[in-house]
Amino acid sequence: MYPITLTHYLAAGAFLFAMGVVACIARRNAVGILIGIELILNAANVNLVAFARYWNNLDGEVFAIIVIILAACEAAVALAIIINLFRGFGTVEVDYASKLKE
Amino acid sequence: MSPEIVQAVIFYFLAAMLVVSCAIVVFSHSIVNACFALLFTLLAVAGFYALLGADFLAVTQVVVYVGGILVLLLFGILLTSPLPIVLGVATRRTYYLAVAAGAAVFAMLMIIVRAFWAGQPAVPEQQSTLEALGMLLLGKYLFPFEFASLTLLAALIGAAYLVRRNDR
Amino acid sequence: MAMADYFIHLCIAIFLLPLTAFVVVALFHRRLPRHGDWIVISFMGVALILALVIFAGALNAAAHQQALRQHRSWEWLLLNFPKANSAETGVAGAAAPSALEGVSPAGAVRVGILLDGLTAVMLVVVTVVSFLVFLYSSAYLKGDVRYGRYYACLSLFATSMLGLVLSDNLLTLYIFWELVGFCSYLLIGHWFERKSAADAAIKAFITTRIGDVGMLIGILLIYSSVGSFRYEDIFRYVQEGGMSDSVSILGLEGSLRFWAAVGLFFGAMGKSAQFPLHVWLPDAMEGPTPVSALIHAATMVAAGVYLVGRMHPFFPPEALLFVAYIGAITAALSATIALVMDDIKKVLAYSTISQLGYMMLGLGVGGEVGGVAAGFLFGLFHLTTHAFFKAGLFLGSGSVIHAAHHEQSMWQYGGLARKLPVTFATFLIFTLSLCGFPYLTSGFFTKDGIIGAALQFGMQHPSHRILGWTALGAAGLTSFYMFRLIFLTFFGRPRNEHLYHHAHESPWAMVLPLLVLAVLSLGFVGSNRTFGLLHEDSWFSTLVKRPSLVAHPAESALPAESAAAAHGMEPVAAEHGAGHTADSIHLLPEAHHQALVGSITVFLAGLIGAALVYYFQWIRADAIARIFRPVYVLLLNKWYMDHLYRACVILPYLVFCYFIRLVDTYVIDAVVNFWGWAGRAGAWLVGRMDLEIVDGAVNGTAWSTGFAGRILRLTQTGQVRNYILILVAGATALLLLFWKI
Amino acid sequence: MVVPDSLLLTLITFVPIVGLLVILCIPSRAAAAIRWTSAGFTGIVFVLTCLMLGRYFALGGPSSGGMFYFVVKADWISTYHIQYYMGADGLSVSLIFLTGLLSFLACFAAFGIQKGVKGFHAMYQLLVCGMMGVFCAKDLFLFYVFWELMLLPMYFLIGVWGGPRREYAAIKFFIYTLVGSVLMLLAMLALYFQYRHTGRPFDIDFLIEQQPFRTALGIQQLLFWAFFICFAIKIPMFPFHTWLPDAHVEAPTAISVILAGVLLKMGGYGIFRINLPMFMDTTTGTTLGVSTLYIIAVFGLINIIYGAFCAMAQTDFKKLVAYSSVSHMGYVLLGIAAMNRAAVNGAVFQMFNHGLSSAMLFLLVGVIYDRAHHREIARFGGLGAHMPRYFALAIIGFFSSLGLPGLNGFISEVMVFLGAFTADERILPYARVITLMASVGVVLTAGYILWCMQRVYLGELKPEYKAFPDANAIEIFTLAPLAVLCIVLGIFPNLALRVFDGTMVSLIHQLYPVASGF
Repeated sequence: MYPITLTHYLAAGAFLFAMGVVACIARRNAVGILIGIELILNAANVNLVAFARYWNNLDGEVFAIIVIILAACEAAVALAIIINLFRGFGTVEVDYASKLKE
Repeated sequence: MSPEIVQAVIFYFLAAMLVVSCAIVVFSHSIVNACFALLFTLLAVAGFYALLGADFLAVTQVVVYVGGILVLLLFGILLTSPLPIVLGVATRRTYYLAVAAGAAVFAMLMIIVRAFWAGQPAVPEQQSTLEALGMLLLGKYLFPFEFASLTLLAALIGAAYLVRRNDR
Repeated sequence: MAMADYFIHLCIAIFLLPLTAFVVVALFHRRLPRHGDWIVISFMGVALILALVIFAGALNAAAHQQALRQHRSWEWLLLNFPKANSAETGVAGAAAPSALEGVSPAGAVRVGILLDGLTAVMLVVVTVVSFLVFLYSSAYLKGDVRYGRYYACLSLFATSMLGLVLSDNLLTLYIFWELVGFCSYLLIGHWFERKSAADAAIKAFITTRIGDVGMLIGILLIYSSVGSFRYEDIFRYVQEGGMSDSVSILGLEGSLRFWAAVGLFFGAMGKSAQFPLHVWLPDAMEGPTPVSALIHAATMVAAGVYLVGRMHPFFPPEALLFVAYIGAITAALSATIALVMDDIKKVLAYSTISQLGYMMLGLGVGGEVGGVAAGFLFGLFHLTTHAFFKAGLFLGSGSVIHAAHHEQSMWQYGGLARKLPVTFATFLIFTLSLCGFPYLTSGFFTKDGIIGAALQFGMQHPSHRILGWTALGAAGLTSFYMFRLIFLTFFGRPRNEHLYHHAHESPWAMVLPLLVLAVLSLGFVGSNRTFGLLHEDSWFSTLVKRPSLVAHPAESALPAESAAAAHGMEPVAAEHGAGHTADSIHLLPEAHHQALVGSITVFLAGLIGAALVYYFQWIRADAIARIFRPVYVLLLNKWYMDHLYRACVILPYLVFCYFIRLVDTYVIDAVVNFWGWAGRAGAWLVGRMDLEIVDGAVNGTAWSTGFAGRILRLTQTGQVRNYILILVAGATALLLLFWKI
Repeated sequence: MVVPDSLLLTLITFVPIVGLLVILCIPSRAAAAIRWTSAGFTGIVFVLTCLMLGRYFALGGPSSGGMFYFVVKADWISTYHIQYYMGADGLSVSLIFLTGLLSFLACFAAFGIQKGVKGFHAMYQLLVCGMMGVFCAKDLFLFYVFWELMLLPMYFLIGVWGGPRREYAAIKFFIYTLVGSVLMLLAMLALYFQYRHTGRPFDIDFLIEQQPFRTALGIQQLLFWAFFICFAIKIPMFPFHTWLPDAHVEAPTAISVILAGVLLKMGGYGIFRINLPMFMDTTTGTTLGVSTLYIIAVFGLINIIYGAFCAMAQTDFKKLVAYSSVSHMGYVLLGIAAMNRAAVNGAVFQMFNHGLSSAMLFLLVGVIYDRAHHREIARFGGLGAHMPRYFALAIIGFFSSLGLPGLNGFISEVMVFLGAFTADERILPYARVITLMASVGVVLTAGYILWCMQRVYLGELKPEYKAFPDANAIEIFTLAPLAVLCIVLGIFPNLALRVFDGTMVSLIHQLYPVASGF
């Protein structure tokens, strides 16, 4: 059995990232897209922390904390927008919203 | 069991949890289900952090993501989706496209990862980084940290302003 | 010398008095009683007294066999390299500035005041004429709309003119030279509501400025060789053999000194209205008549003569010959035009040009090498006497015009002698002086001296005999047209009864200057003390000496003539002993007699001719005009000089300007605009590609065609998934491209 | 001293930013308050520049031989070795003073603007900051930043508050300047990568000391011309001049004043500050086998003559003045090329004088444009008699531009002529021929200026202008100081010459060391 190396964590991050991309593309619901973005951010965080450990340099972890903070901001604002969107259009389907714009 | 084995076991367990929960998050027809699955994904990531010795981050992950963002998302879903809660996955064609794109991204990232970081030695056993992290955050990175907190504050105020019911 | 500082301070005071008056009047003339004319006049009066003090001092010094020569200078303008470096870095070919008085150790150009006999004389001329004209103007321009401005300009003019004669260097001379031109511009255009006046002002400024370019080039040449502007430095440099390098311009070979001198003379030609740059002066008569008297008869136009006189030692013989010929041509040409002019001021203007030509001729033949010393002296002397009687003539004509309610055509006058007795009497004196009435008038002596010098020059250099004869002929013409003027204006039957009826003698402020000038035009001014002609020095020749640069008098540079000159001169000089050396101011007896007889003869001939035609009317003027019609038309059109300039200079110039403008707009700017257009076209093309190819490849569906048109809208579809897909596809493509899996 | 020396330049540069913030805080309704605040802040800047001039003399600047004063130096972006490095020598001091004066006076000329007062004055303050910064900066990157900073407000000031074709003019100005900036940026990058390892790649002092690419003259020449074209566009040198007439014609009066009075000087300043000392081998050597200075002199000659011809043919009053700027800036190029004390001092003095006289001319045009709302020269006539005070100022302005002795323009022109004519043939080949040809410009200048004056001011008063009032107090206030300076500097030119003479002499000695035999 191989020991757990950096590559493993990076693979996990890559998987998370790919799934985030799929969610962003496949979901029509705005909340779904938001979830996808959260996944992508988490993927980045996993990589950051893994690298930080590997290089024994805590800067990566600081970055991860800041990413989490920004994710929180983003979630708050995005949900506010989604709610407004819902109020305006009665739906949170992004395609519909974009069609209205024309 | 040697620590490596324990570590490996925990890692693979977390990885399995991640894969399954992630799949549900992405492919589930119900947005609520997706949200709950996201809980496990996030927990898995928190586990990774703990495994990597980033205990503070693990805790933060749980508190902020699970306790904050996820709840926020659920509220968002409940507030916006009329029952029955359907999820909106796009047309079948888009769906396939999405999966293909995801696969491509994954493949691509894996290629890069293997090209650069294959065969690295095992990640060493870690001590807690809490103290060092604290020093960093309130020392070298004080300004970005404070700035981030300011951003958070601004975002919260902005969000509150945005969802304020318009009386007109 | 004890009086040194004292005189220099007087000079400064003379300069500053009108300057102060100018500043005060220019700023406050609206608030001052009578627009402040009394300030200008009284300040000028004080300056006049100071000038007379200096003049008396100079005469006194001359009586004690001393020459007045004082100098004071100040640092003014940083130009040269500081002395410490000058030896190494100095300008090519320049003498070490340490030897130059006109440059300070710090490398600044020094400018200052040079007071010598010539300056003293010029100071008196300028202040006397200025004062009288200022006084005269107070009556002539009474009630004018821009009375205050007029006096401010006059004052500025006096300042500049005094500065010009006080300068000890070419740079400040050039500055004041331009400033007097500027004042002339303002004053010619005094009544600028009249288009003709505005046109004349511009013409005067531009024409003289063309000459000034030549002068500037001359100054540049001198400065680049000498490294200083001061007369002294220049003379010394030339004396040491500087500026003798041969330079060929337009196929003409000449020394650097020659070209510099010609350049300077170009400036003089512009300012002193010498052929072919004389065309502005007749038009300048659009200005008020006192202005014509002051600027365009007595002082400013004489500045060119003054310049040649001041720089006379610098002029090599070839350049002086050029000066002499230009002077002779000008004298004759303008005299012919004056014959047919009807406007009283135009006649006087052409007469002025003609007399300026005489002065140039005198200076031209007065060269130190192979020339006639008397020519130099009488050239400048004629400047002095001419200033008085020509100013008088203009003021007199102003009196007539004033009386005739600004009618200027002589054919509207007639018989005015009875109505304007004082004007007539003084006018007659001025005319006689101009025409050279023997012995009783100042003009006779000086003009006779010039003619004599020209004749003597012809004797020494037989191929240049024509100069003397031209001068004599022009004198006859002068006599004719001046008496034509007199007869038409003051004699005969009034041709315009109404005008005649209303004519009246001018007020005292106008008459008094006439009387003063009349006195100054009498013979004693031009004569020597004993009234025995030219046997002893006149006051002028005791004050003004021709500066000498030549160490060895036998050296003559006049090509081809040098041998003849040497042979022509020496025996004669030997014959007449010590009194007639090459440097003597006295003429040879032959030349003197020829000039005397000749000028009296032509004077009488002109007088009689004019009387026959215009007084007795035995010969009808129109009959002559009919017989010599082509000549008459030629003269009436002023030798077609104006037409020539308009057709050959002004018109092509304007056409070229518009051509350049077209080039600028349609060639150079068009290139710029083309690039702008090309950029836009490129952007459009890229936009199209984005629309048709990139987008089509991604979606492949029909709706993309619905977005034909703007790229901007296309990118804002809100389809997040499309962006991500494109991103992924692009990243994959890049990876495949570069990774070579 | 009230202000410490090291703070002076910083204050001069950034006081306008404070002004900008203050103006932004004033509600747009209070137009008068905004105008006076703007004037107040430019006034403060002007007072500071006067203070600086005084300190410069007090510190012995004129006799120091090109030392820099008021130096302030601090790290700014240390990763790229970019410093906040400012300092002023005689050249900077004189131009900073000019900028202070003109921005103060032009602010009053902008009082007539009614539309978007707040925006205008905010932009104006930013512009002042940029201009000052350019003249103060001693770090190449800082220089570039200010250079670009000034571009932005200028674009908006022309594009929003300009005449009918303002968008076209603004974009043309912007693109032209941007092209130049790009060249400068590329050259700066080349310098950066060459000297990154030394840790001072943008320090102008250091670069001058190093003489970049001494051993690779081809590259040095490339850099020289990249910088030169950037500055030549600003000057503006033929054939890069066509933005100028459009920008001038469309810009509001105050901006035309700044444009002609200050912006054009930046080109000359840049050449003196960067081109000549930094690339000495190219300056004193050849480009493509032709003497570099000779090329500059020929373009200067073309500017003089070509600008004069173009000006003569213009029908628009402002365009005429704009082309006269082209002609006058040619003297600057000619002076630069001749490279001796008289010529270089003359060139700097010409920049200063042109700043005064062209500012006056644009203000003068502005005065009648405000009344007549058109600028067709042919439609004017007889204004001189009708507006005597204005006419008196106009005479001084126009004749200063014409180069009448006794006014400042003459001194600088004659210095350039004298310098260029006496230039060493080894330094500037055919110097005499070029100077002789350029001297024709004197007549051409007289031609177009007098003709223009005649058509506008002389002749009979056209009836439609009967109601025009004479210049009012504000107009006189803006014009009179310039007129007085024109006269004073015409009579006592050493007042100005002493400020930058030492700097210029040391520059020349730097380029042509005494020992080299020139």
